[in-house]
Amino acid sequence: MSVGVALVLASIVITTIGAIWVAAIPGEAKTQRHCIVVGAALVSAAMVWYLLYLGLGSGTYPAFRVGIASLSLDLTLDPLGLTYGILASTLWVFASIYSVGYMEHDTKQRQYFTFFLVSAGITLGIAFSGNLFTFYLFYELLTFATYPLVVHSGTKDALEAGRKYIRYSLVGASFILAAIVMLWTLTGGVLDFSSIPAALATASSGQLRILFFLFLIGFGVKAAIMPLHGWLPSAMVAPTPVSALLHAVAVVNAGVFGVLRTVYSVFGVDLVKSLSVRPILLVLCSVTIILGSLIALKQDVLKRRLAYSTISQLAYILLGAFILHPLALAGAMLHMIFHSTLKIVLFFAAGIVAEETGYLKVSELGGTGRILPVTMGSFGIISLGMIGMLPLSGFWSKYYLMRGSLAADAWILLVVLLLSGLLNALYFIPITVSAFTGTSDLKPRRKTKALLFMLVPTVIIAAFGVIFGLYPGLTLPLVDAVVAQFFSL
Amino acid sequence: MALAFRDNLAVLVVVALLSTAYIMPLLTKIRRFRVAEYFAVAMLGLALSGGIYLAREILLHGTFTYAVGGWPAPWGIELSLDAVSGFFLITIGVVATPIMLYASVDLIKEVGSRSRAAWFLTLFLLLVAALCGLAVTGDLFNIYVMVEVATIASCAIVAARNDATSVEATFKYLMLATIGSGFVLLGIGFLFVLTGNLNMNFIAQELSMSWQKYPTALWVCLSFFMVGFGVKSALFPLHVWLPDAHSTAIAPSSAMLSSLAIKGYIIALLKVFYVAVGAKIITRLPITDILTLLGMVAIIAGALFALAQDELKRRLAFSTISQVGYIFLGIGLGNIHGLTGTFMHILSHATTKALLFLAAGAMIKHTGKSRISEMAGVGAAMPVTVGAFAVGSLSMIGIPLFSGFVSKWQLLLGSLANGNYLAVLVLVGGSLLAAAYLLPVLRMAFFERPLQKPVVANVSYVQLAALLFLVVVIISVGVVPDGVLQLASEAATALLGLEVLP
Amino acid sequence: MGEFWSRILQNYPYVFALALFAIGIYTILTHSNLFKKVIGINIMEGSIYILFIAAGNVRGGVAPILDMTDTTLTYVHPLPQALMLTGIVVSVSVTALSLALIMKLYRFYGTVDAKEIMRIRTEVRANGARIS
Amino acid sequence: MYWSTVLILVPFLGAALVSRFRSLRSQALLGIAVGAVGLLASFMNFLAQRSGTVLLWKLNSLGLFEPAFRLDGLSALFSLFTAFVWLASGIYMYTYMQHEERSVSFYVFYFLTLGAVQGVFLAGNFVTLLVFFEIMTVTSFFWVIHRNDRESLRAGYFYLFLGIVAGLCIAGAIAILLASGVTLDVGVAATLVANKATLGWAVLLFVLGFGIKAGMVPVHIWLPMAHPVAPTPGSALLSGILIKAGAYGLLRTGQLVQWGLGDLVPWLGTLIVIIGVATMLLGVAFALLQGNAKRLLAYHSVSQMGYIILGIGTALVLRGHGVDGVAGAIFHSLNHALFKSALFLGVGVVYLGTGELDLYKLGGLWKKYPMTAICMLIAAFGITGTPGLNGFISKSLLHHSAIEVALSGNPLMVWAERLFNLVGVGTTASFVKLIGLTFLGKQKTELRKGAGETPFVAGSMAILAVAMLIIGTQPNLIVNLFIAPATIGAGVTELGHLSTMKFFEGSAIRDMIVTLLIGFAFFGLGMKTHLFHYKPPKWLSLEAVGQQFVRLYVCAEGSVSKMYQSLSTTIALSGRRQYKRMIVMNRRLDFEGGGIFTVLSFSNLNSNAFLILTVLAVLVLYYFVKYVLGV
Repeated sequence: MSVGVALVLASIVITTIGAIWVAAIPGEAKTQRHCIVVGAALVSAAMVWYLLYLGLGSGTYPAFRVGIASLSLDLTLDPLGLTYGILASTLWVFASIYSVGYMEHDTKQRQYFTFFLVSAGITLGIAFSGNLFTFYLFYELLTFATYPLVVHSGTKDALEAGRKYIRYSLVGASFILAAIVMLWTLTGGVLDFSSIPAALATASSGQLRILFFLFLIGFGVKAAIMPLHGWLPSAMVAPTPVSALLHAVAVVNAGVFGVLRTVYSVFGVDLVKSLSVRPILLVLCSVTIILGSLIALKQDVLKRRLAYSTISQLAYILLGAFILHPLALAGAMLHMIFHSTLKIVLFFAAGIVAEETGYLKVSELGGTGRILPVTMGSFGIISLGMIGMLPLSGFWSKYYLMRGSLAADAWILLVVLLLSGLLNALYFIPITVSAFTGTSDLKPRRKTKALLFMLVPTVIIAAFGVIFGLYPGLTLPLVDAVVAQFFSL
Repeated sequence: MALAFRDNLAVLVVVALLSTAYIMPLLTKIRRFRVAEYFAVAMLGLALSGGIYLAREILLHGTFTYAVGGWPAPWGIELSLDAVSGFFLITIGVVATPIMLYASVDLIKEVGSRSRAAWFLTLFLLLVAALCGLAVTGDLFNIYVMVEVATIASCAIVAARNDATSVEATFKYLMLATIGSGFVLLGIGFLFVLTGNLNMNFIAQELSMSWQKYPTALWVCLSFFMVGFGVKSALFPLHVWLPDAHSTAIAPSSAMLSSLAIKGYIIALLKVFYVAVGAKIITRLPITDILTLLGMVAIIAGALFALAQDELKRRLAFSTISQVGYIFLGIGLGNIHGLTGTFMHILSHATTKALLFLAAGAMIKHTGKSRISEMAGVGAAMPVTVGAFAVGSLSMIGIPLFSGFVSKWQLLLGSLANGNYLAVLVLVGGSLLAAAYLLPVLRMAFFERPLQKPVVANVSYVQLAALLFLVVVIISVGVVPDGVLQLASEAATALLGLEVLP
Repeated sequence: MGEFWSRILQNYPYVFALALFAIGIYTILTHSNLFKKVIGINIMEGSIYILFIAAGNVRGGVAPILDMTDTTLTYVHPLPQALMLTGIVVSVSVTALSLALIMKLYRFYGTVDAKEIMRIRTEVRANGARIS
Repeated sequence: MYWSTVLILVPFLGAALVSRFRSLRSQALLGIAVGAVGLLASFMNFLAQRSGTVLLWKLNSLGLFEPAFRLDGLSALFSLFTAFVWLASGIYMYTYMQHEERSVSFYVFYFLTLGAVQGVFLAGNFVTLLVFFEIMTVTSFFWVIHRNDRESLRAGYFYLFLGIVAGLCIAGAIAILLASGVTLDVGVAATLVANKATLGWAVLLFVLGFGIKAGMVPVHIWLPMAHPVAPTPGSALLSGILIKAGAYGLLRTGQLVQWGLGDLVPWLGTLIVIIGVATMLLGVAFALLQGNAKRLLAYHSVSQMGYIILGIGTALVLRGHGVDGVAGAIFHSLNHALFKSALFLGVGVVYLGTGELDLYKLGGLWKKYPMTAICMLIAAFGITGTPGLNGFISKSLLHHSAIEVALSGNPLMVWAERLFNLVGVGTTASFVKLIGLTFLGKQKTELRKGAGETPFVAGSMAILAVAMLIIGTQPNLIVNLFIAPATIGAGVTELGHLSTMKFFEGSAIRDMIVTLLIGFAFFGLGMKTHLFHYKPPKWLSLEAVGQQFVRLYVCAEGSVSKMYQSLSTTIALSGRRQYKRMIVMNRRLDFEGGGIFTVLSFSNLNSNAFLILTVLAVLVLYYFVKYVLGV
C-alpha cells in the first residue's frame, strides 16, 4: 500500500473512529467530545489535502479493493472525486466548529456529533469510490447516517420531514440500484468507472437511454432536480449546521456528484452526446433554475428560501454538466465549489440569527443587522456572490457556464443564467437591506463563546468567497484536472 | 481416520442433539438449571462447529454419503452430504446457538415454571436435531419423519407460554401443518408409486428415464409437495397460521421458528424438487413459473400486511412472509444466480430475522410495550438492543454492507438472467416496502419524543452478547461474503447439476 | 366394461385411499368441533397408509421372509410396511399433541367448538383485553 | 502608475479609517483630504498621459482574473473631472453633514464609491471594469437608502436591482466576447470577429448594461426615483459622476466596434441615436412637469444623458467621421458633471435652509443665499447652453454632429436634429422655472436657524461655477487640452477641425439665443396654462407597466402553485387513505370477521384449510387447462 492508498482509507476510517469514540464518551464530557469532533474532521481534511498534494499529477489510480458478493468495494482517487472530497472535508471542519457553538445548549449532543462525523466519512467514501457499487453503497449509507441529523429536534415537523427525506432518498436509491443491475447485465459485470464506457459501447441506444434516465432519476432526488426536490425544503427543520453542510454541501452535492459520474464516468461525453438527450436535460435544468428562484421569492422562512435557492443553484451545476463542453464542465465544477462555500455562509448566518434572536422569517429580520453586524454583513456580501456579482466567487462559475453554453451554441441558456441572477438578487437583497435598515426592539447582547464559535467559521468561509472572487485561479488546477480527465483537449 | 470421523459426523450431529434433547429434563432435575442451559448451548455450538467442519470437507472433497446402519441404499436410509447440507448446517448452528444463549437468561420466567422450561429445552433441541436431519438426509421418507418431528416440536414450542392465544395459535398451526404433512406424505407416496424408490438419487435416476410417460401424475405429485411444504414454510397465500403462531410465542421461539424452522421445510422442498425430481425436469414444468409468481406476490403482499400491523412482533411475522417470498422467487428462477440468492437469503434472513425477533423480544419485555406506536423513547433506554434492531432492519431492507444485500443482489442478477424485469421491480419494491415497515420502528424508538420517561432497562449481558453475535455475523457476511457465497453457489450448482463455477 | 373401469377396479385400494383422504379433509373442513377435526386428520392419514401399503403389495406375493429353497416366490415390497409403522407413530404423536391442546383450549374457553372460541376471542379482542 | 493606485486605494483607506474619526469636523476634513489627494493623483495621471502615451498596467494573477488598468486620454479626463467634483462635494459636506444623521455610514460608502468609480474609469479590461462597476452599484446603493424611509427604500431597490441587471448584462456581454474570441481589453477595437451576430449580441448587452447606468430610456426609471432621495452630496455625485460611468462604458463600447468603421454592428448607430433622442425628449418632458426641485434635476439628468447618448450615436452613424459626436459626448459628460452637481448642491443649500423641495412653496431666496443663487444661475445658464458658458460649447459640438447626421438625408436623422432644438427649449423653460420659483418672487417659507451659506458651501459651488466659466470662455483651450486627447483615447483617429473649431460663430449663438427666448416664452405660457401641473396618467409610466407584469406573474404563479399544492395534497391524502383502508381491511381479516370476511378470516381454521385445498385445486386445474387440454 502506497502512501496515497493509506491516506484515502485513513481519511474515511479516522472519522468513523472519531464517531465511535464520540459515541462512547459519556454525556457530560462536552469539551472532550468537541475536541474529538473538530480534531477528527481536521485530520481527515488534512489527509485529503495531502492527497491533493500527492495525487493530482499522477492521475487516477486504484487504492483499495475488497470483494462483496461478486462486487468489489473499490476506492480510487481521481480529480473529480478529489475535488468533491476536498470541498466536503474542508467545509466539514468549519461546520464542526460551528456546530460546537450552535449545539451549545442541546441535550442530545452525543447523538448529533456521532452521526455528524459518520456522515463525514461516508461523504468521503462517495468522493473516493472507484466503482458504481461502492458509490451506491456510500450513497445509501449517507441517507441513513444523515437521517438522525434531520430529525434531530424530534418535533413532529422534524419527523415528518425525516420521513419525507427517507422516502425520497430510498426511492431514488432503488432507481440507482435498478440502474446498476441493468448496467451489470449490459456490460457483463463491469462496474469500474474507468472501464464502463468501453464496455457499454455495444448496448443499443434505447437501452442506454433507459439506463441514463434511471440514473438521472436516482441521483436527481438528492440533487433536487425540480420534480424531485420536495424533500429539501422540508428537511430545513434540521439544526442549521446540518442544513448548511448537508443540504448545501454534502448530501445535495452527492446527488450532483452522482450525476457528474453518470454523465462523465459511466457514459462518457461521446456516448451521452450520441443519445441526444441533451435538450431534455437542459430544459429540465433551466426550468429548475428559474422555478426554484421564483418559488424562493415567495418563501418567508429564511432557511426555506435558502433551500429553494439551493435547488436553483444546484441546477446550474447540472446544467454545466449537461452542456457537455469543457468550459461548461469547468463552470459546473467551479459552481460546485463556489456555491458550497457561499451557501454554507448564508446558512451559517441564518443559524446565528436564529440562535441569537430567535427569528426565522425574512419578515422578522428587520434590524438584526444592527445587533449582528458581522453576521448580516457576511450574509449580505455573500448573497451578492450568489447573484453573481464581482468581485465574489459566484461570478466566475456563472461566467464559465455562460461561456460554455455559448461555445455549445445554446444561446437561450445565457438568458436563463442572466434572468436567474436577477431573481437571485430579488430574493436575497431585501434580506440584507431590511436587516440593516429595518427597526426592531432588539437589544444588543453580550458576545458569548458560542457566538464566537459560530462567527469565526462564518467569517473565514465568507472571506474565501471574496478571495476566490479575486483569485479564481486558485481553484483552477483542480478544475483543469477534472476537465482534462473527461475531455481530451 | 479423518475420513471415518467425517463420515460419522453427519449422523453424529443429529443423534447427539436428539439424545441431548431427552437428557435435558433429567439434567434439570439433578443439577442446577443453568447447567442444562449451558449444556444445550454447548451442544448447539458443537453442532455448529461440526457443520463448519463438514462444509469444509464437502468443499474440499466433494459430496459423500453415509448409509445408516450399514444398509446400503435403496434399502437402507442414506444420508447424503452435499453443499446444501453443509450450508444449512452452518446456518442452523449460527442462528440456533445465539438464540439458545439468549433464551438461557430468563427462560423459566418466560415460560412459567421450571419443568416447562426443561421441556422447552428438549423441544428446542429436538427441533434443531430435526432440522439438521433435514439437512443431511438423502431419503424421502426420512424427510417426512424429520418434517414431522420439526412440526411437532415447533408446535409445542409455540405453546410454551401456556396462554389462550398461544395455545389457540398452536392448535391452528398444528392442524394446518398436519394437513400439509398429509400432502407431503401423499406426494411421497406418489413418487414411490411412480418410481418404486424412496432414496432421492434413485428416484432421480428413475424419473429421468421415465417421467415423460406420466407427466400428469408427476405434476399432481409436485403440486402436493408444493402445497404441503408451502403451508409449512408459509408461502403466501398458505401462510395464514404464521402471524398468529410467530407473534404469540416467546421471543426465542419466534426467532427460532421464523428464522430456522421455515427454512428446514424449504430445504426439504429444494431437495425434493431439485434432487429427487431433478433440475432438468423441474425447469421444464410450469411449476417454477408458479413459484416465481407466488414469490413475487408474497413479497408484496407480505410487506403490505406487515405495513398495516401495529404490534411489533406481528409486523415481524408478516415480514417473514414477505422474505419467504424472496426465497421462493429464487427457487422459481431456477438458475445459478437465483438459487445462490435463495441460499444466501436463507442464511441472511435466518440471521436477520432471529436478530430482529430477539431484539424485539427484549424491547417488549423490558418496556412492557408491544405496539410500535407506543415505542417512543425506547432507543434511549436500551441503545444497544435497538441498535442491533437497526442493523437487522438495514440488512432486511438490503443495504450494502449487510448480508441482506448480498442475497438480494444475487436474486436481482438471477431475475435479469431470466429476463424477468417484473421480478427486478418487485425485488426493489419489496426492499422499499421493507424500509417502510421497519424504519418507522427505529424512528419511534430513537427519534420520537416519549410522552413519559421510559423505564430504564438493563438487558443482561448474555442476551446482548447473543444479539451482538448475530450483528457480527450479518455484517461480516455483508462485508466479506466470499466464503459463504462460494458455499452457496456450490450448493446451487449441486442442485442444478452443473459443473462447479470457476 | 371399458378399460377405464377395469383399471379402476384393479386399483381399487388407491381409489379407496383417495376417497378416504377426501373424507378426512371434508371432516376437517366442515366440523367445528375440535375433536372431530382431529378425527378427520386421522382419517386422512389413514388413507395415506392404505395408499402406501397398496403400492408395496404384489398380487400373490408373500411376506418378505427369505426362503432360500423356493426361488419362485414373489415377495411384497417390505419397505412401505416398515415406513407406515413409523407413520402411524408420527400420527399418534400428532393426535396426542392435538388432544392435549384441545384440553387446554377447553380449560381456557370452556368449549371445544371452534366457532364458539372464535366468537369469544373476537369479543375479548374487541374489548382490548387478553385471555389468560 | 503610482497615481492610479493612489486614486483607487486612498478612498478605500479613507473608508476604513473614517469610523475612527469621532467628530463630524474631522470626518469632513478627511473627506476633503481624500478628495484633494484624489484630485492631485488624477492630475498627475493626466499629466502622465498627456504626451499621448497609453499606459497599461496588468497585475499578474492566477489565471482567470487579471486586474488590468489603462490610462489614456479618455480615462484620464473622466478620472480628473470625477476627482474635481468629488473634492467640491467633499468641501460641501463639511457643512452639510452636520445636518444629516449617521454621517459615518455615509462617509464610508462615499469613499468606497469614489474608489470604485475611479476604478471603473481606470480599468484596463472589461472584467476589471465590471468589478468596480459592481462595487460602485452596491456602495452607492447605500446613499440612496440613507434616509431609511419607505420612499428611499423603494427607490433603493429599484436602483440596486437595475444596477444588478446592468452588471449581469455586462457579464453576459463579456462571456459572449470571450466566446467569440474578441479581446476583453478596454480601449481596444475588436478586429477579429468570427461571427458578426455574436458580437452584435454582446454589444447590445453592453448598451443595455451601461445604458441602465446612464439613465437611458426606457430603463431610466430608477434614476428619477433614486437621485432625489439620496442626501444632497449623494444626489450631486449620482447625477454628476456615477451616471457618467454608463456614458464611459458606452464610449468604450463605441470604441470596441471601431465607431462603426469596420461595419461590425451596422444597426448600432441608428439604435443609439433613436434612444438618445427619446431619452432627451422624455427626460425634459417629465422634468417640466415636476414640482420637486430634486426630481426636476433628476429628470434633467436623464435628458442631458440623452445628449451624450445622441453624440455617441451620431458618431456611430457617421462611421468614424463623427469626431464631433464623440468629442461632444465627452465634453458634455464633463460639463454635465460640473453643472448638474452644482445645481444639486445649490438645491441642497435651499433644502437645508427651508426643509422644502417643492418649488411652488419656495421663492425670494436670493437675498438669503446670494452666492447660491449666483452659482445656480451660472449652472442653469450652463445647462441651457447659453453662449459664454460651458454647456454651449458641448451642445454646439453635439449640434454640429446632429446636423452632419441630418445631412446624410436619412429622415430619421433629420428629425433628430429638429428635436434637438426642441429639447433645448424645454430645458430653458424648466430652468427658468427652477431659478425663478426658488430665488425670485416672494419668500414663502420660514428659514431654519443656523442654516445659511457657510464658506464651505459657497466655496464648493464657487469652484464648480468658476470651472464652468473658464470652460465657457476658453473653449479651444479646453478642447485642445482635455477633449482632443480624450477623443483620441476613445479611439477616434482623425480629429479633423476639432482643435481649430470656432465655437462662437454667429449662427450658433443666434440659434442658441432663439432657443433660449422661446424657452422663456414657453415657461410663461406653461405657468399661465398650468401646463406644468399636468400629471400624466398612471398607466403611461413604465413603472405601472412593470407593476402590471408583476401582478400578472403573481396571479399566474398563485394559481399554478395552488394547483400544484392541491395536486400534491390529493396524492398524499389518497396515499394515506389507502394506507388506512389497508389497515382496516387487515384488522377485519385478522380478528373481526363479518360479511365477506367471515370466509376469508384468517382466524377461521376451516376457511384456512379450505384455502390450502383451493390452492392445490388451482394448481392442478392450471396444469390441466394449460397442458392437458392445451388451451
